[in-house]
Amino acid sequence: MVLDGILVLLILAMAWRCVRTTDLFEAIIVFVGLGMMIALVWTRLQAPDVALAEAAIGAGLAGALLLANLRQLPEDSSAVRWRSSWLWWSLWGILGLALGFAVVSIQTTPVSLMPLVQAHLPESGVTHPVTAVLLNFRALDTALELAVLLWAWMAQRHLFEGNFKAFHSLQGGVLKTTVKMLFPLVVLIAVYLLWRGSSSPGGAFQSGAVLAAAWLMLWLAQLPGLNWQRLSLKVGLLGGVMVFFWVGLLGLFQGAGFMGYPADQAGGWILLIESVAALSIGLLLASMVLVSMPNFQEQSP
Amino acid sequence: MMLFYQVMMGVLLLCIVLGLVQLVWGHNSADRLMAVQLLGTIGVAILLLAAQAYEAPSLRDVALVLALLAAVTGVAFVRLRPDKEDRKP
Amino acid sequence: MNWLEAGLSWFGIGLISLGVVFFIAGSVGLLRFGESVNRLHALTKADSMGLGLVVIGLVLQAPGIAVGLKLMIIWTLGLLSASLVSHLIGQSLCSQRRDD
Amino acid sequence: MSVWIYSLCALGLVLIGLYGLVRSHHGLQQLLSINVMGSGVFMLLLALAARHAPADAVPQAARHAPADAVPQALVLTGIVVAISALALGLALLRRLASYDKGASHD
Repeated sequence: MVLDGILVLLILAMAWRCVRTTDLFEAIIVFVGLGMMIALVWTRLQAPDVALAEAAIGAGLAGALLLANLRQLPEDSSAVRWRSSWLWWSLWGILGLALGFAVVSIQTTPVSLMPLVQAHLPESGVTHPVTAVLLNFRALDTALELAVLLWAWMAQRHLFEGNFKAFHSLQGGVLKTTVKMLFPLVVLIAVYLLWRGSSSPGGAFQSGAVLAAAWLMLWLAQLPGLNWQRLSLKVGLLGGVMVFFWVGLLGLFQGAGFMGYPADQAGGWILLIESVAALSIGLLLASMVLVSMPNFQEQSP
Repeated sequence: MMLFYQVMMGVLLLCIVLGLVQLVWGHNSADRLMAVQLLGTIGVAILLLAAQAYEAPSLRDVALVLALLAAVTGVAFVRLRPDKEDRKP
Repeated sequence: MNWLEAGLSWFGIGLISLGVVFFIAGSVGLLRFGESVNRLHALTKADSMGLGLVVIGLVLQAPGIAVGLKLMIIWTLGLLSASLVSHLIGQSLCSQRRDD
Repeated sequence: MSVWIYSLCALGLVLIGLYGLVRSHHGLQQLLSINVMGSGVFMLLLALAARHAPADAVPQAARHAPADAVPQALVLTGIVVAISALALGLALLRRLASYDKGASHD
């Protein structure tokens, strides 16, 4: 109880500092710390799946992405600023009151889909409820989410401009040696998370994020990593969505409906989709972060 | 035993508050980077204690990923820090 | 057998408390030391000793071998990342000082 | 009880994010504010999901009444979409900045 209170105060203070400070580097570093604290909150709210994803994405990849872009952006930006007036503050207060009322009223009418999920869990092919929801009960949502990721990646590719500042130089080979040691371990952890996903927290998203972090690490150490011109890589980027929809169509022919699997084969199909989706998510996230990094053009002219 | 773990977690959270003070009033980017590194390590320790106290083994996986990604963040911050350092004599 | 387990449990409690003391010392040091390099020294103490003692204390109370091994992997990872990042921070501090 | 604390924290995060979105000086900080607001929304969803299992009684409650899985799956997809939106927003900002620079040189 006291712990919750301290954690909440800490988070609110960090969020305030993050939006209030005038130093952008400080804002980013506070944002990364905020991601770590929020991962703690998710574990406290009994959502370890989400905590895994937040620890990998919010506390890891987001920091690298923001910093890589901060160096390329000019100091002053043409952000539209509003002058603070009593009108703005009163609107803000009214919105706060309305949201507070909504939060209070939603608390008094508890609704849960959990009984429904648990009733159908045995026929989903996995034993972990969150994975069952993601890849069986609401599989179409997850497939479309992968498509959104792909779309954002394509849009970002077309927007990007090629003037980069180089990495800060380093002396000695400590970074390279350590990354060479860490890389197999990181890939092993990604596979482990994927494997755990069917019975306990873990799964394609978390595994993909950890894979992306592994490739990011290789890039930061300037070791030979992925070659973005390779055809197999492009297939890998598209693979998640494609396999997802093919398996979905297969369900249509077998009479289980689009995106439905027969109950006895569900486990195998889910494992296949999850492995390809994890690879795809990892590649997409890695390339989204790497596009904004120095030296990216060297390998993809 | 539960009480002991909770007290330890509370003390560690207070350490995070101290780290946050350093994060906000640090003198240069290296200080802030150290503070965020400390935050990550304390977060790992809290997660491990919580996994033991609440018998929730999946929290150890979260700790594993957090420890790993703290390293990636640290490397990224050193290699991509802003060019102009706030050079205070 | 019972007194052995009780002894291990108390030993674990002692180690965890000592680890937390290291964390406190590290954060206070981070706040109070004057030079960036000194602060780095405080940070590494908290990182390696604090986390290490907490992990060893928890290993003594771990429910099984696999959990103990996983805890040791986490500690190894923490040690590697702490030493790597402090080395890099040290380099960046040096290059800054050379530029000035 | 802790569900209440986190619901109020979610409310606070959304309001702080809105404040930052309107008042910050730089486009990058506005993107950060949007992400802070997003974290607030995720926190409210998860707090509602954990409502049936009070966090103070985790060891018992975690086995008998797990938190609702559907909002958790929603938030999981939401986090990945949020990072891709952040990446896209940063790319747009950089394009905008280079456009501004080109316009001032001409």
